[in-house]
Amino acid sequence: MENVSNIVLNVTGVEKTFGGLQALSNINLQIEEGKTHAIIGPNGAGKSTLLNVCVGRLAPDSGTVMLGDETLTGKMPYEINQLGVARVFQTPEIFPELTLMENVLIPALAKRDGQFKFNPFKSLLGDKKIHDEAMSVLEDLGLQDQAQRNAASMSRGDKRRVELAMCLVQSPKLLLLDEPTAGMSRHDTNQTIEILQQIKKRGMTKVIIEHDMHVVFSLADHVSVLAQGAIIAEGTPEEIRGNPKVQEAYLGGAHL
Amino acid sequence: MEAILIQILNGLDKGAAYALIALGLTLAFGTLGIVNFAHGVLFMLGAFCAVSVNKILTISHKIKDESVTLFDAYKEIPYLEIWWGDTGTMIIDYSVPISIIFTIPTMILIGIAMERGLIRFFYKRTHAEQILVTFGLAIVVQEVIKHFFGANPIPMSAPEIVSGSAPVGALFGLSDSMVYPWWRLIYSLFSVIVIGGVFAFLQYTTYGMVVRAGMADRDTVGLLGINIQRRFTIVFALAAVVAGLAGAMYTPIVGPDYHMGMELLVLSFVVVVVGGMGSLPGAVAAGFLLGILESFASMNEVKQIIPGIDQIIIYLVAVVILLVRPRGLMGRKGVMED
Amino acid sequence: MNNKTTQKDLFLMLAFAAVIFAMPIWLEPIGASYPDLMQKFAIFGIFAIGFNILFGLTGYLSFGHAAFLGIGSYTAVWSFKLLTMNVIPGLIFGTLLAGVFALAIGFICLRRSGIYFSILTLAFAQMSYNLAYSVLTPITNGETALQLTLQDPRILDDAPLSGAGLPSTELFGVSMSGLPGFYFCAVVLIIAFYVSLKIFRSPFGLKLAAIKSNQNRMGYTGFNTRPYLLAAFVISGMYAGLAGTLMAVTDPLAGAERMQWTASGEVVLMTILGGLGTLIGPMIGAGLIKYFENIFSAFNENVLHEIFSFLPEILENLMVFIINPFVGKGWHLTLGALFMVIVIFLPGGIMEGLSRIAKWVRKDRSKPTGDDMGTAKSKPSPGEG
Amino acid sequence: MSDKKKHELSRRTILKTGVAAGLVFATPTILTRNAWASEFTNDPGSSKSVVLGFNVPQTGAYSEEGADELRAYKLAVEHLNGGGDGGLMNTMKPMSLKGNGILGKKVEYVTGDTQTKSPAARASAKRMIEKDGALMITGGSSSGVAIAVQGLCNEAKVMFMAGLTHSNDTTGKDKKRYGFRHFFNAYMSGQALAPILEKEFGNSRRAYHLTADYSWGWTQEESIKNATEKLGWSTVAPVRTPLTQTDFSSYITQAINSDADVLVLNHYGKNMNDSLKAAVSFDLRNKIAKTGKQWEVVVPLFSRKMAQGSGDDIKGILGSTNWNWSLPDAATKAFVKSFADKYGFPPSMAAHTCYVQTLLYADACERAGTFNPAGVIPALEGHKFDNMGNGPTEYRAEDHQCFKDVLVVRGNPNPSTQFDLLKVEQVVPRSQVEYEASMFGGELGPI
Repeated sequence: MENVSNIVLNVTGVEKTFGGLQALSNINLQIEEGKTHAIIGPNGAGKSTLLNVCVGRLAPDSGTVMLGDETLTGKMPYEINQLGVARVFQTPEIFPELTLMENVLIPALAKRDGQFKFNPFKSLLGDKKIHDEAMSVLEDLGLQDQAQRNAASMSRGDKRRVELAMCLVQSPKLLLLDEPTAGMSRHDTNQTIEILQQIKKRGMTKVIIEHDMHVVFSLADHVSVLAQGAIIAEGTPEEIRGNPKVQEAYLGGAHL
Repeated sequence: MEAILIQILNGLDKGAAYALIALGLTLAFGTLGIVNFAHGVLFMLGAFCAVSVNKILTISHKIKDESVTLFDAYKEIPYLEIWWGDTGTMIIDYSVPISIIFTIPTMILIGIAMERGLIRFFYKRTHAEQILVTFGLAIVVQEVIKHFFGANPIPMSAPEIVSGSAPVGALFGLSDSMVYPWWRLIYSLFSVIVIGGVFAFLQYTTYGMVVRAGMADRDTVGLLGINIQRRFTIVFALAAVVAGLAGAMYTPIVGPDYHMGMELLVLSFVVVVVGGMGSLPGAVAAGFLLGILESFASMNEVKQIIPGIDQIIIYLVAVVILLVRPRGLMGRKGVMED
Repeated sequence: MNNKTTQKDLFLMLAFAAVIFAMPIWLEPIGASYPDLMQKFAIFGIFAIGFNILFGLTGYLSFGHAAFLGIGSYTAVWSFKLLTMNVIPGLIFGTLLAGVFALAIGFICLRRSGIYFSILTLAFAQMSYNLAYSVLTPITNGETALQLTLQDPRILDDAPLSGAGLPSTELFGVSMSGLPGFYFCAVVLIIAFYVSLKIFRSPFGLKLAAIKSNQNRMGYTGFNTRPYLLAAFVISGMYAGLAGTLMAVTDPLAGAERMQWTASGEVVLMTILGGLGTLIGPMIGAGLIKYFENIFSAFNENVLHEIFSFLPEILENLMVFIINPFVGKGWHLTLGALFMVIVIFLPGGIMEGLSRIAKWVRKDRSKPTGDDMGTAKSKPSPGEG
Repeated sequence: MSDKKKHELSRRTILKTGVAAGLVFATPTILTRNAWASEFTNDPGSSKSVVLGFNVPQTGAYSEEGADELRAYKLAVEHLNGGGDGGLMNTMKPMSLKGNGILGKKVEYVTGDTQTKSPAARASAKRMIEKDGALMITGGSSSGVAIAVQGLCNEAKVMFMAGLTHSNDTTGKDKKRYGFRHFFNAYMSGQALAPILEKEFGNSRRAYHLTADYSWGWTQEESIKNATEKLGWSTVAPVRTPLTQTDFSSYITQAINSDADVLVLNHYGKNMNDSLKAAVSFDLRNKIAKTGKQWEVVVPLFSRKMAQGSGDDIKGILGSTNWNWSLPDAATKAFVKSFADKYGFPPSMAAHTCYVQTLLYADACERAGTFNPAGVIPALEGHKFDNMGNGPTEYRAEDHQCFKDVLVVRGNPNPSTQFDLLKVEQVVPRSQVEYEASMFGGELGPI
């Protein structure tokens, strides 16, 4: 425990039941700064529940979630975001009626203005700094040419990139990705992996929930395996690959 | 005690009307996901079915009245009376109950026409747009009715035999002065039967089962390969019939005019919300409950304590319910609870 | 790019002001250049522009905004009765009081969204209306409507000469009826439009549009949406209050009917008809509906016969027969039908129609998004959050 | 329709105003209302025609009354312009009308919808004054609306000839110099009904009032209360009901359970149809009250149209009315004939009062020789006339209220036709219903 200061997200003893169903039991997770941490597990293992507990959508029955020194449990999603947690959804959650530029401007404004700022007489167009900020993120993701395009008209892969841009513009302490390649073509998936690898180079801490082992093994530094609401194994991708317990419970002996 | 009992009775018939309208609204909302601002108009059309039947039955032979010299005045004797004598008179006397036979098929047709002609194009649109288009439709239908029937209320009467009041006071061993109009009792009873009929239909027929399944989970039912379109039409027609019957039978209580539906619609929406959007038993219970509450609030004793309470009680209840228990009295958890 | 848009906005503002001030000229050929109607255009324009800030930007459909209109009117008339016939205090008090009520009602209603929000606002509006009609009659004068009397104190004004009639509303000596009244409303309208334009172009406005687009996302993006919605609600409530005070300015009488939910429905119609979420659309919608209401409802058979007198008699009679149900006392029918047509075929309202025509005209050089009239780039669909 | 010269002038002013829009507030007095108008508002000048504004409810609860009023107005215009059989122009005395319009100018008219709402009615009247150049506004079937429009016309200095309005306030506390009312009022109803109520029901009755909650209802309640209490009756409870109420069962049951024995319905139109219906369905009329006396219902103001809306319920009920088509005098006969010839059925009392008002205005213009209200108003003030259906009538100068005989009527138990719904019980002479002009306060104000 000598490197406590390096732990970004600290989940301790989180329990959650729905009705009689134990969705999460005694979850403990430490995620180190700069690392990409993957959480894998079969359907219904509780991955999404865990993520929702982390972002404040669900309140755990017991246990705490800490971001650095801040307690996240009991906070609203917007408060948690303001503390530095950004999230990418399983199906892209963007602002379909707005342009890409506006999609990215909004989180940039959230970062700058906080959870509420009443500035109805300030000109947005006159604010060059924030436009530049947004544009540079769009450029990073190769979307600069489409900045004035309506988000609704983009392909699913591009929407995912927009959502990533929306998260990145906030330079969060922690980025949570819920199956970022779900439902994507092989091409789009590879593209996404590439982008995520780029981000990795920036040293951003990430938690990825993923099904696709290809994605997990190309990105993750560390893997936790969730089954029936409990963590059954933890380790580097290689360790997990070789862990018979994991193969039994989750992979069902399938090839890796 | 007597005052309380009589106010419960007073609330009963209005509650019955609320319940019937709210039932249809909920049915349409729960299965079709339609927020129908034209539902009040269906109630009004039902009432005008009764009016039309009465007008048809009393088509009269006109005899010039020679005693009036200033203009052509006529004495009117209904043909039915001329042809069938007392039997004809009796038929005319019973025109409101008889109109039910005519109201049901008419309302089915109107329901089908409305659903096929307009509503179905709005299943995928937002609630706001549904509200707006049905609001427009309501205005149009009202104006058409006004064009044909005029703006004034049309007096309608219950059959002679039930035109008086039931001595409920005497029945319960209370004061003789406590009476309650027969027709209002009949109306409450009738609404219970209609409500029972709707529930039985939903409970025991395959159609009903599909409808209930649809209310529980619309998307899945669509996937089952059931002809959901036709079911939707039938549900809408059913909602129309319920509203129409409620309207037709209401005519002897308050003379129908073209605007009567709109007045009840806003209240009925509130009733639906109080009962729980998408909950049929909730709509019925809330209808009766609010009817009775409103009746209590209009007692002079209550008004002296809280002036104006009779005017706002229903809305006040709705606001409180929405804030403390957004899914309504009987709404399922999670149904539009946001 | 930025400069260009700013220039465009400046041009839009100037054009808007010019069009509004020139109303007496260009409305004359269509018989709408009389002061009362032009005042109505301006007043309902303000109401609709304000309503659009809530409904158009955030997608929250309120059925209760007429209540704020009524509050504005009542406050202004009371100001005329108690303080002075000068319109400025009435204007300020009416707008502020409407804002206070909007804050209270909005605080409660905004705890819900979607149709629940609509019904909550409806409930509040109906409560205000019913109370104004019954127990609040000492304040509202009920059905008879609140009016000026000779006995009013008007403590800030000089005592009237005995035998003088009722004083009229004034702005530092200029009577506010007739044309000057219209110009006063027009100035207020232009300021109101300018404020709306600023809001549309501000980060605040963008956030409101984002709430409409995806409220869920807004939460995970770090915004507490409720204060934004409440701010929009209060702003639009104050616009409604302002419109209400102007109604009292041009005609110092306040009736409870203007609080009824059908009056709230009217502003919804205006906004939708013109183009939801567009800057200029609601103003157009308001103008059209008021024009129809005043001009169509005044048509009678004689007027129709006059119009079609160029036709052979049988055709003339036929035309009158066909059109008669839709005008005069039947103008509601026209309104309802027009409204259905718009919602069904042109959900973006007249503004969408215009941009479709514009696109069709210059289809060779079409651009992906070409709404230069300053829309919030939002199709008026996904409505409530 | 309106004068060319005025139009051009106004356009020039408008142009100027438009261009100098920014300066509007700096140049106060020049541009105030009617800066271009000549002697008086909407002076027809040398125009060949004049415009009258018929402002009636075409939508809403009173729209049937409104439609009948409009029929009467059209008939009046026809007669004024020399068309038709002339109607009351054949009987009216004294009469200066020549059947060539008014002062030789053809009469034209514009119509508007009051929606029975004060603001809408005022907007409509404003349009008539500002756009159509109407010289006189008339109409209305609700006192709230009449008072509101009368106020507006007074400010605009345009004549207002009230239609159906029965509140004491119209020519009482809200009277205006430019407003005139031919219709009777609530006080007269009370005075006319009192003796017959005493005769029929005795003088120790206990009355329960249900009152429409607005100007007219309040004054009628007060008038009936005062008149009956003078007989020795007592008033159990005056209960106000909102105008929007449709189901009166709660009110009726509370009345039945009170210790009253006469139900007074201060309701008009649909309100009255609904409340009476509730009373009848609770068997009130066949009941013995707690006082041991037979329950009775009184509807102080009712019309044939209302009786039609109530059907059988109204039979035998006492009330008062301004005029009924079945009156035997020659003037009534002439009017009914000319109305029924044109429309196929007899006119309502609302139609009668509106027709008469139009003729009276036209006649006053003829007598004054001008359309200027400064001349027309004095011509109407204190004017005495006869043979217009109500016997000798006087427009009292002090409050612009017509004084004439009042009819006490009863719902006809055996109607011979669908129009024969009111039976005239008694024609109460003018002297019995007269009162001091100062009684209801108010001030006419200057011309």
